[in-house]
Amino acid sequence: MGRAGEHAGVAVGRVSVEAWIREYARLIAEAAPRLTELDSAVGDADHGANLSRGMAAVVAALDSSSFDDDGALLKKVGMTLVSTVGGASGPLYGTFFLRVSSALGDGFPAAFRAGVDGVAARGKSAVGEKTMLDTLVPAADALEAGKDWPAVVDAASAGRNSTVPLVARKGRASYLGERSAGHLDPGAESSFLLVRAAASALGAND
Amino acid sequence: MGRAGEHAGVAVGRVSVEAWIREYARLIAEAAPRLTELDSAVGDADHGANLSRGMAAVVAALDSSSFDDDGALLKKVGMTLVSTVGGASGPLYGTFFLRVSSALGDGFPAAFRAGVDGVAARGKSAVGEKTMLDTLVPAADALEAGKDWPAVVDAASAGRNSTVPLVARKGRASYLGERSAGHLDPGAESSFLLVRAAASALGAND
Amino acid sequence: MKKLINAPADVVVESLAGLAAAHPSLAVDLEQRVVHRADGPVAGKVGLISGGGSGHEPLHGGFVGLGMLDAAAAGEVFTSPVPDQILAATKYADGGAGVLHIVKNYTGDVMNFEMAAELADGVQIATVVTNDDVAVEDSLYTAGRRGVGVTVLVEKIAGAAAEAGRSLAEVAAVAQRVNDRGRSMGLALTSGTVPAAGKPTFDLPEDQIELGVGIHGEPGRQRVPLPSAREAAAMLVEPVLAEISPEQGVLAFVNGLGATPLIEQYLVYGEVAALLERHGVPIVRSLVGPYITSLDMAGVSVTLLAVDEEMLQLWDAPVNTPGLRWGV
Amino acid sequence: MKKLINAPADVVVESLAGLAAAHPSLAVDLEQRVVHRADGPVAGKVGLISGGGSGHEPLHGGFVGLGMLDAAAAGEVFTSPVPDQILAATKYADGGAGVLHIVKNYTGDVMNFEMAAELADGVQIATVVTNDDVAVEDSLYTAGRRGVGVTVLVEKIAGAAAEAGRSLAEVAAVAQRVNDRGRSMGLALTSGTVPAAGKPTFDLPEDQIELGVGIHGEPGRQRVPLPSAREAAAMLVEPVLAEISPEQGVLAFVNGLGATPLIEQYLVYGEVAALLERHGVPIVRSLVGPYITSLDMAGVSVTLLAVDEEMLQLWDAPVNTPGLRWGV
Ligand SMILES: Nc1ncnc2c1ncn2[C@@H]1O[C@H](COP(=O)(O)OP(=O)(O)O)[C@@H](O)[C@H]1O
Ligand SMILES: Nc1ncnc2c1ncn2[C@@H]1O[C@H](COP(=O)(O)OP(=O)(O)O)[C@@H](O)[C@H]1O
Ligand SMILES: [Mg+2]
Ligand SMILES: [Mg+2]
Ligand SMILES: [Mg+2]
Ligand SMILES: [Mg+2]
Repeated sequence: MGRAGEHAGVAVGRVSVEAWIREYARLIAEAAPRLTELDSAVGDADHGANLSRGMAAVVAALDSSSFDDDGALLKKVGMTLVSTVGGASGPLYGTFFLRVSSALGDGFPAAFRAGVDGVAARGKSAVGEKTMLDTLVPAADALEAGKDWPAVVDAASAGRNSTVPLVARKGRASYLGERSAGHLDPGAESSFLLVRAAASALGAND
Repeated sequence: MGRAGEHAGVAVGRVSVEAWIREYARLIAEAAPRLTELDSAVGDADHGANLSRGMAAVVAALDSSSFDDDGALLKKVGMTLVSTVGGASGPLYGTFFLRVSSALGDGFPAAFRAGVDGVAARGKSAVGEKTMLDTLVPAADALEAGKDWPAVVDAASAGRNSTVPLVARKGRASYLGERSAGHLDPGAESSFLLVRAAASALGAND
Repeated sequence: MKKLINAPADVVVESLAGLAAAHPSLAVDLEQRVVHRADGPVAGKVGLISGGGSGHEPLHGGFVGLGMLDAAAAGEVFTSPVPDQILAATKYADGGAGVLHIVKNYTGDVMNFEMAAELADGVQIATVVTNDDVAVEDSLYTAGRRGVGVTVLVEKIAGAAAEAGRSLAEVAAVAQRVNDRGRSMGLALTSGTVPAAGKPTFDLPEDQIELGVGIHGEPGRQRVPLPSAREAAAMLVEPVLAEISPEQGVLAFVNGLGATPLIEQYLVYGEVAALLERHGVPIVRSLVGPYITSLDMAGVSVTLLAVDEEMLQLWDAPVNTPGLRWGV
Repeated sequence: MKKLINAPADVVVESLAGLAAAHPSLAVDLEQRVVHRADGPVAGKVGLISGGGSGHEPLHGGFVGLGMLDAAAAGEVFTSPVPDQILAATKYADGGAGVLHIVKNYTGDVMNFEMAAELADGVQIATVVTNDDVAVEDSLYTAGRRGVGVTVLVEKIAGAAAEAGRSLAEVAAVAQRVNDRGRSMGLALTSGTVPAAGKPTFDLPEDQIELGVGIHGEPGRQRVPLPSAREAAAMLVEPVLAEISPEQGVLAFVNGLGATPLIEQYLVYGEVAALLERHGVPIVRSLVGPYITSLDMAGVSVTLLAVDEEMLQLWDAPVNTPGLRWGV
């Protein structure tokens, strides 16, 4: 974009895209122990460590570079996550930002949707499998439906919470079979933070 | 001996030598956890396991063999302990009974003394080093002094208790240096049971 | 958490530095955290690489050397390495005859290796994904069986095939066959502790085990009362045996998960051997020890590989790595 | 207590049965609990035996084979074997050129080996008592320093000397020299659990270590706060270095005590190597791994051997045992 994109519901501008990423980094750093805790229950106890390592690298990259436009900035975010996170969430969040970066010209809701589709393609996954998609897809739906940020956050939150009773079909949690039910998916939680960060950074432009 | 030996203070006879060994085995089986517990504090947590394994083998040998005389019986006890206990206490208690066996003809107090001297020789050790000798030597002294069994047991008990404040100079406990002080030596405790068993089995002849 | 480390964030790189210092036959790219043969790439030889989260040592870095891997990428503890690392490993291994990627079947590993392969232009790449853990149902509705113990056997046998000068397609084929004919199952007595997490991944009561546990401390499918070694062997062997066809006998691999001492591993091996004998399945090769571990988790896994003549020859071929060595 | 065993009383013999089943090159006398070379005794070769309490695996049974031990007697867990066993091992090892007894310096081991040597008429016996643990003061008023890590190095180097056809006196002399020029020190993060005892030998608070611990869970001399790996390396290396004269460099041996994962052992090795470099002491050979363990104790020990040319040649000579193998 490079300047404020206009679209029903939400608007997004240069400073605010960077603010979104920085706010996400802040929320991840704060939530890291909780994310790892969630991952202990159904995975391998590293989701918080993974994302906080990645987002710290992203912040370092933002601090030390300047970008021609939001697309370049988000591309850097995606590549940094791919290069520093590893595990499942590295390629997934990395792909998310790379796709958002490429589609920014179509407006934020469409770009967000492109990111979410990228996650689904990379992960060969869909809503209802107890993953980050359970948060991201309802958020994308709400954005495309022109909802305002509080409603988008609500949709993401409801999606996140929907993972609790689900039996996991993707990622490590799927190894648990029925025992995965009753736990919140760690990626659904970190994705909720991504949406919340967007709401506070980008929603300021509403 | 083969029949009751006569000597100031204590007397010992055929049935009672066997009774001594069986009573010792019973006391060891009962005390094994406590002996191992004591050995945990200053050693390697096996003294109870070692001796109960050995005395169980001794009882099995007594059950399945007959002996020409007390000397033969005690020789079997010593050899069985040497062959089944291992560790420090196997050669030490084994040597004790082998020496007692050889010296039985000189009467029980002298034979007991011979056993105790055997322990000191095999272990290159002396009273005051926080070992079984701290129990055995005072008991031998009391026996040779013609004390009655309760007095012998008292002497053994006092000797055993004397190990608590000592800094170990022999065996594993010596590795602890000053930290060995404040703990009862496990071998001093098992030797006390040996004297107590003698008192109840042999003292019956008094 | 009690560990002999400096800072949790430095565990992987500092351990790799120690590995490099201890083994002059290995070189370590500490920047990319890639272990590679000091004498590599071997011109004209198919390169073999693997990689995965750290915390499974000696896997994979300890299996780099003659007759096994050419390079290994070390991720953070229990976290797949990133594509850059896998790409770097691929380049260290590339002697011009193509590179085989040996990937344990975990979502993260598969995706990161995929991204690396997409980026590796100019190098011919084949990929084998190991998925031998029978504790996990192999269904379209899950991430599929995990790659565990068979990975060690794939690395050894495919490594020997590459050393023998076979083509990329041939090396990949034998690797695939080993994976297809091998199955594993594990159990944990205690959880390991990820340094960055600082406390055990899961808690197990003193009288229970986690049956079907994964090597990342992923809980298993079932908690059962602490079994005897004999019962434990049966719990592991029976489901594995049900999924292989050991016409020519098996390679039996009892693997310690980290904190279980060797005296117990051999005791379990004895039970496994006795059980296989009752089943009439001859053991033609064996491996006992901690080869694919899970930090300080106590427990064991059993891998049975239904071997054939070719696999045996490749298994017996010389290997010279920190973790496995014979014939040289 | 969580262990993969059947009954505590059967641990040793069942584990030996597993060892025998896994390694066709070994034979095990289950009655006497003696592991010996299946192809032994080797006629005309000096025989090497060792033995000690079980729970230190792979020591000693895992070091039986070409170029190392001829036989090993396994006592109960942490309990010296009895003279009968040592005598049986001596006979399995006796190829007519005499037998070297390698004895770790513990009161029980020394006495039982002494009694066995007294009984072994007709066999020429030499004895070397290893006593390398600098945590224990070597004084007339104690049982003396314990035998720990250097025992592995003595068995390897003296084993190579015997394999090379040297006489009993020569083999004993090189064994003695290795012992004299090697020193060790260990630390524990947690206690091990003796199966028959059923609970940890000692308790350590979460923030303390036992410095100078023995391999039987004998508490050390001092409890200190949990150090970093760097500090730990210094605590172990400095007192060891103070007691050796490494004119021609050292063999550096970082040993895992049982439950400490390899990733930490290599990390510690890296610190040890860095520290020795700062001291200007070259490392000419290294060994990293769990070779002399203490059941499931977490911790490490460091052994430094001030080598000479002859020791290096013997160290590099072929060895083929379950625990150490190269050159064959
Ligand atoms: N195939 C997939 N598609 C979408 N999301 C996935 C998939 N697999 C895993 N995830 C997400 O990734 C999260 C785990 O990330 P993380 O713990 O960082 O990686 P790893 O599982 O490799 O340790 C899960 O909670 C889940 O939300
Ligand atoms: N040199 C010695 N002389 C006399 N008694 C000794 C000597 N060394 C050890 N002991 C005794 O042996 C006891 C330990 O026996 P035990 O635990 O069975 O053997 P180990 O120390 O080999 O594990 C000590 O408590 C001590 O009383
Ligand atoms: Mg995870
Ligand atoms: Mg003891
Ligand atoms: Mg992970
Ligand atoms: Mg003992």
